[in-house]
Amino acid sequence: MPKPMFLSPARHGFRFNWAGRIGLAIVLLWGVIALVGPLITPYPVGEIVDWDYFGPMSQKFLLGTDYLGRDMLSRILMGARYTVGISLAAVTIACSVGVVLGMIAAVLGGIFDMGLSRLLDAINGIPGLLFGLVVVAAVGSSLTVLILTLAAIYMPGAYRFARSLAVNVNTMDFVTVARARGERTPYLIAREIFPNILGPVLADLGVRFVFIVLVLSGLSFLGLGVQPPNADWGALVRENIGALSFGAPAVVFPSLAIASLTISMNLFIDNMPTRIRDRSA
Amino acid sequence: MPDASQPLVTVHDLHIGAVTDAGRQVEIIKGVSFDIRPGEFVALIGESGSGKTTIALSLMGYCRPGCSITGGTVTLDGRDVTAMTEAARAELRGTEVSYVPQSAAAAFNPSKRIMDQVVEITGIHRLMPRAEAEAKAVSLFRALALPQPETIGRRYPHQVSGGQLQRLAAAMALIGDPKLVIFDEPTTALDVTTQIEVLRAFKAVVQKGGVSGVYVSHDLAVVAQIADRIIVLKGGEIQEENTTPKILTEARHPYTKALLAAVDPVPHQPRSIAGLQPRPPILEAIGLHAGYGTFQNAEPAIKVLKNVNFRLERGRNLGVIGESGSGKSTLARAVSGILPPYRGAVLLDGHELDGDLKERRKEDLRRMQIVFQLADTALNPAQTVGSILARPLKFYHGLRGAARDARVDALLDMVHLPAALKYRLPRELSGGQKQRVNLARALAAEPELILCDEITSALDTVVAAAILKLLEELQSELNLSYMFISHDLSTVEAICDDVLVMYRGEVVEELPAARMSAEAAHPYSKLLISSVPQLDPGWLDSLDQDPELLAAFSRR
Amino acid sequence: MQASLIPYILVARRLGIALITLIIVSFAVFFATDLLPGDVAEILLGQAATPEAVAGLREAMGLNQPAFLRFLGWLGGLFTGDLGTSYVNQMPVADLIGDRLANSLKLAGVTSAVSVPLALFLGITAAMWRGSVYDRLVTALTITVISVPEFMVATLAVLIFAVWLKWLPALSFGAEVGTFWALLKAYTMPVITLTFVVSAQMIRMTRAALIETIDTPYVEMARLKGAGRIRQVLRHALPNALGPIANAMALSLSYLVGGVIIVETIFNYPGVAKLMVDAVATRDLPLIQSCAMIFCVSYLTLITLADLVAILSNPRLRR
Amino acid sequence: MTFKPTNWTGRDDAAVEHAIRRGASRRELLKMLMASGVAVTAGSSILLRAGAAVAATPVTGGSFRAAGWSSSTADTLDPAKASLSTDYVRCCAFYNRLTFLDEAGQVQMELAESLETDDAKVWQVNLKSGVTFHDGKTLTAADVVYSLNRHLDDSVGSKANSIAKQMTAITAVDDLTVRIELAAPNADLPTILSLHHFMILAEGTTDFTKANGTGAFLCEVFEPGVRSIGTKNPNYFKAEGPYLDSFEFFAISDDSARVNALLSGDIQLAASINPRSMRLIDSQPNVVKSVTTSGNYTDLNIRLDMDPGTKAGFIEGMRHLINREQIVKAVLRGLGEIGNDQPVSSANRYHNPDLKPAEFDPEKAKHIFDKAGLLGTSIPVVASDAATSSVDMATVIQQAGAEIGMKLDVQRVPSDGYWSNYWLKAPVHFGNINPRPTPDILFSLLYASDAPWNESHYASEKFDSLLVEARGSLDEARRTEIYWDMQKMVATQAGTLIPAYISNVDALSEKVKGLKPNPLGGMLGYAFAEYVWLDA
Repeated sequence: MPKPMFLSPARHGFRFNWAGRIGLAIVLLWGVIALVGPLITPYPVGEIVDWDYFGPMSQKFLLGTDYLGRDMLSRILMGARYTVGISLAAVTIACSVGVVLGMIAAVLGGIFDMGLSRLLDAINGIPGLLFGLVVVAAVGSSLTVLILTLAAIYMPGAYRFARSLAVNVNTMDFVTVARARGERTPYLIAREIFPNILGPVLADLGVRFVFIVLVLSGLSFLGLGVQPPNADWGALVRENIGALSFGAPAVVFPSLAIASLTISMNLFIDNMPTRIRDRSA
Repeated sequence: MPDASQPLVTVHDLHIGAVTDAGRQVEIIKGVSFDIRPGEFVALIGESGSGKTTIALSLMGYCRPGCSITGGTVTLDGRDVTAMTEAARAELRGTEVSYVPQSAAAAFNPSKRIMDQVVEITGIHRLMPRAEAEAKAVSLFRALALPQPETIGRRYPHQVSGGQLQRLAAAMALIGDPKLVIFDEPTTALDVTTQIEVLRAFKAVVQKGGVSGVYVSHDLAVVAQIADRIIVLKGGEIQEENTTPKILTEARHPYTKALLAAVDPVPHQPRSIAGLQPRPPILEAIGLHAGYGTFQNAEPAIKVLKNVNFRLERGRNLGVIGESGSGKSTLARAVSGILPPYRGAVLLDGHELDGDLKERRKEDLRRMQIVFQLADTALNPAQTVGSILARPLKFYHGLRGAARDARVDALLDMVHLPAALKYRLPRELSGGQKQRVNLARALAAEPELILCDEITSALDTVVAAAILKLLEELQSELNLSYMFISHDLSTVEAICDDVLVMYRGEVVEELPAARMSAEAAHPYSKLLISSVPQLDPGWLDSLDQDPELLAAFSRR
Repeated sequence: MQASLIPYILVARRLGIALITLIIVSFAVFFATDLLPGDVAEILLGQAATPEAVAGLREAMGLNQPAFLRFLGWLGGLFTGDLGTSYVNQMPVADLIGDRLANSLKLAGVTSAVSVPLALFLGITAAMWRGSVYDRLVTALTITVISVPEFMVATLAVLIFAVWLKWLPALSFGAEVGTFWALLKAYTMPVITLTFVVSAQMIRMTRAALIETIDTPYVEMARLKGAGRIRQVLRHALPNALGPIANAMALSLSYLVGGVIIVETIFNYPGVAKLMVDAVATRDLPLIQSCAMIFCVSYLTLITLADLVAILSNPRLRR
Repeated sequence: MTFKPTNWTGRDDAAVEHAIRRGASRRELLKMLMASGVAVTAGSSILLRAGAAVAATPVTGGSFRAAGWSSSTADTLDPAKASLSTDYVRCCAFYNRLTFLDEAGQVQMELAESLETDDAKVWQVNLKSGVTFHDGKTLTAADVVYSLNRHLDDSVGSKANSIAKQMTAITAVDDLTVRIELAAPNADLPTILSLHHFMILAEGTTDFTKANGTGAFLCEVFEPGVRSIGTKNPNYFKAEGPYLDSFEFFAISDDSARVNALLSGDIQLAASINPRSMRLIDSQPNVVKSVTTSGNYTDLNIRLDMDPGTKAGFIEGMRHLINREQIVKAVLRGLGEIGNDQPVSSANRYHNPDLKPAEFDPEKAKHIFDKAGLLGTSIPVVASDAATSSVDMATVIQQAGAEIGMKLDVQRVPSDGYWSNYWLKAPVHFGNINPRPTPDILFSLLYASDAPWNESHYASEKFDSLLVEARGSLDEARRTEIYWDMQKMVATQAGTLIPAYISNVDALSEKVKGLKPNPLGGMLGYAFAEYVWLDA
């Protein structure tokens, strides 16, 4: 079937089921909230607005109040910025470093591949949370440290994953053709290999994002994280966990926020848009 | 024995539908009807996508995922398999009807011993005790002329050769004494010499057992040897149906005629090279050695190429022929520097090239291009045809913008593809189109020499013939030389001036293509040449090959 | 090369790689911990840290030696089973770790014994009936489980089973574990929590690996031989998916030794993870190093085991 | 993991040491003490705070499980090295001191029959007779000499080394008499000997994997960082107690896990409950709280010798920026009292009730900051979970600041290492001070020009001379007057802002009886094991 020439095929012909759409929509919603959070919070995030604590949901405080009597809705809206932001930054760093190293290792092979793989395997062996604790003990906790630590925890995994994909792609004839043409490593990595591992890498990025959200909340649980008055969702759950026994909104909603983000991300990854081969429809 | 007058299989107005990933319902089999009588061997022939395998599988009541029988009936021995439950169909499979897959290498479970898999049918259907089943399997192995029939079953699939596996798959299909055996292109993946053995074994066993057969293939010459009747398919419909001799001699349908024509291509006309001033050969190899694995004493652990010498004159074509494992593809890699030879020299236009392509000059790389067998893997699936073609233009010639776009259009035109194709991704093209793009990319470099590594092997015969024609055209237009690597003698004949016959990494003989059959002196060359199937139904039976020679050279 | 020797060579090579990794790890661990700020001597002496006292203690503890010498000494000690002496309470590190490691391994063992069969069962059955309601249910369940932070699971479990229902003890350790029943009760909640944490990924990977092999021609062939679904999956697909499944299991289970810090904290379970956290807080370097080595060794052991399973389950003996 | 400072930590040791040093160097104080005829003997009258003790008949038997909040591999049975609450609990259970402090902070005799001195320089300790160690050995003077001398041995690494140093000679006079010579007179020796570090060991003890003391419990199990189990000492020398057959002590560092363990009945006592768990505790019928209102406080320290503390008006502004009511009500959930920026709490009889806390007045603060040119600048405030509730207090102050355009950049830092890396060092930071029995100790420790923990680096000659004067004054009214003045000086001049005095809350099962609030810390000053019983 003839196609209008101005239409780029990449923009068309994707199949995307409802589960994936819902997932993406929620993830995007949180993304938007992360961006505009400060503009839509009903109360300042640190302000004690109620003498009562662990207050119930009410007209005034839609999601109740926390252990100090602060508005939960405002805190969750602001927390999105940290949870989403930190996780996104960390996962981006982890995946970009891991993927680039993985592709280089796959293309160069030999000693570089061997050495790097062993070293990162070794790092992988150290439990993430403990690694985080040691790092924070060593250099203190700041946003940068947090992001870099999380990135460091997840980089070896991303490396392993990207490397195994890239090794497969690297043996494909089109890479050989490019080599035979005289192309250098940067071109091979950027144009021949990367586009072909992009799909799985994005899916992997999503999975890692979920893990980072969870590890971040784990770190918050152990007392490391964002500076007050702000708090990421994990910290919100932690500081209000005393209210779990009454099922107070202060602990339920941040938990729901975490779950909604991670579940949606997983839904999206499991139902990524697939390109439709049948183009005649 | 069933009543010979009653058909064993009746396919009536069969429709098979598939749902595409866009959710669109398409009909891939459009009302096919035919019968198979007991003891009869029917061939389903057609190009890929013609629906031949789908029809064959439907005889077992099976459709691949995404497909379903949407109409018609398939009656097997009086029972309609389309109306059965899956459990009832499972009862049929292996006992009433069984299947010999296209690639036995893929169809054997790599982690189980062969015997376990061969006798599994008897276990599933509780046909006989294990010991009895094994004894029967061994007798089948023997009947199929398998080496060491007593012990071959103890091996794992990777420990036997492709030809043996294919025969073992036949044993697996026959162990349940089925009334119908479906052969799904069982020899396509095999070398010609092996193919002969396998075909013979099949024919012998099937004829002895009196079972019916369905033989799915795209190769008329092979089918001619084994089938009583041929059904020609295209686009999910029967084009022509007749007995084998009549199809071969009195084909009515144009598509059948095209298939017949493709089996016997027009021989290559050597181009006149007179009048040109003497120049060094465009490509010359002197004492080339290459191999894989870790190096010890400057020699690799696995040596593949041993002392290969040849000259390819400008404007001429050199064929390299040999069976799998002969080192012909390694030769292409060694020449192109992808696998640097550890000894010997490659001369391009009289000057020596560095063994490693990384050390070669860009200009030399440009002058010699390589085209791979599988266009599927040779084209980056993430890039559009346009950008695939544009890269060498930029890389070698520094072309940009409109000039480059114009050149891309010109290249597509050169390989007879519409310019609009440049917006497509490779997976949206047909096999033939992909191979044309593959070729166009090599042409983009404006080379003087193209190494073609089995570029027609994965294509349907008709499509392959068109590619060969294109190569000829391009040669005369662009003053190219080809080094043409193939396992298919007729293809080489169709395009080459000279032929190197390779065996176990060595050139055993160099022959002029036009007089190959006549001048071949080396026994291996002779064997190879005599093994190419002919369109004569009696060819296989009358073929007189020295079994010792066959055993010595086919080593599988 | 003798064909029969190939498996041994591959196994030996894999073990060799593990050993090399271990040495790299020990090097990294030693020098990374050495970089921790805060002088052990000062921390030990606390408010009583006069410069002379610090200097004396440093000398006594051998902290004045060059780091590399200390590393060699430590590495030598490791190979002879001498893990050194705790800076903080002068007990041999091996004694400090001994019981805690046993506890950790016990918990990890019980959790593995529960979660691996569970994950295999759910993963395999989901793959077997791919696309069915059951499969979707399992998939949805794993996604949910994978998405909930473990401290939520743990705290909820405590609230429900210990505080409200009073069926189970809130603390897993120190409870009377004289009888098997009591032992079972004590371990139930941490094991449930950890099973939540580790199974989801295992289920997903098992399902994915199996589906990949179910889509192969040899499983289709089995079907065309008349094999039923169970036979197709268990006899034909599963053996070939063992490698990736074992790998996924190893990765998930490696979490059970060092990654369980939250569970250890909430259930007050004295395992090595908490020990290491303590060690970090007190800058007890020999203890930190030994704990880190334990985690790395357990990780490498699991990964190597998985690789060996992959090698041995594949008759081609290649990866 | 968080390590909360215990109520009696290394810092306190130094405090005592400091007080002792000061005492020794101030002869007039000693004279004053001598003049009033100090001779502390057993049986001195005990004044209990009203309502603290509930008369009830102890029940014998039962096993008891209690959870503190911190424990680590640094846990020890060596009293010389004890530094965490768990160590003190263990020491109190397995060993005895010569003296101890009762609920009212008065010195009581334990292993000592009496302490006698004429000049406060040479002391004679008369030991009780018939006291036996767990291994059956009888307590003699040699054991006391050995135990005390250990603190002088550098190789032991005693936490109390610097305090013990003043004991220049410790000798056995006879089997039940020990002579302690001090470098200089110090009337506080009985108090010093009640420190948890000065537990009495059997002579020659070097192995601390098990405890061999004279205490109420035999050490059954000791696993550092895990738990300790004690069983009743059948030969305990005291007439009363212990009541429990056995007790187990360990730490659950996670606040809610500790509470949950209590609620589920796994433990009978959960120490140091977080205010935000109060609602849960209160909702449980079978759980009671033991609230110890004491002089513990968390203070915001602004160093007077660094920016921004040097800027005129900054401290003044901050005083008005602190919403004390909110801190007590929201942060402490009412478990505390509003503080007035000076360390002597209302529990102390020298507390100045006329001194009103600065009013919460953001507008006034804004005006002051504006004048000082501080508005719009960002001021780092260091807080940590190590200093109780400091992070929440910081957020309360931060929020008030945000509303008037005063940007306070709260930096929460790890508990681990807080006291050595941030406390006393950062320009604006939080501290946490445990209760001290007298204003003299508090002021000498925290506010004198040469005080070791001069949190805000406050220096005033007048203050220093008043301190000396109060110490030497025998006139109670005069002393009160001076202490009131000094409180006023601290409240208006120093950079230590004390928004509230914090109560310690232990939660216990209603079956647990005999746990009396102790001004020196929760869990009956760590000695609960000997005194509590389980009601049937």
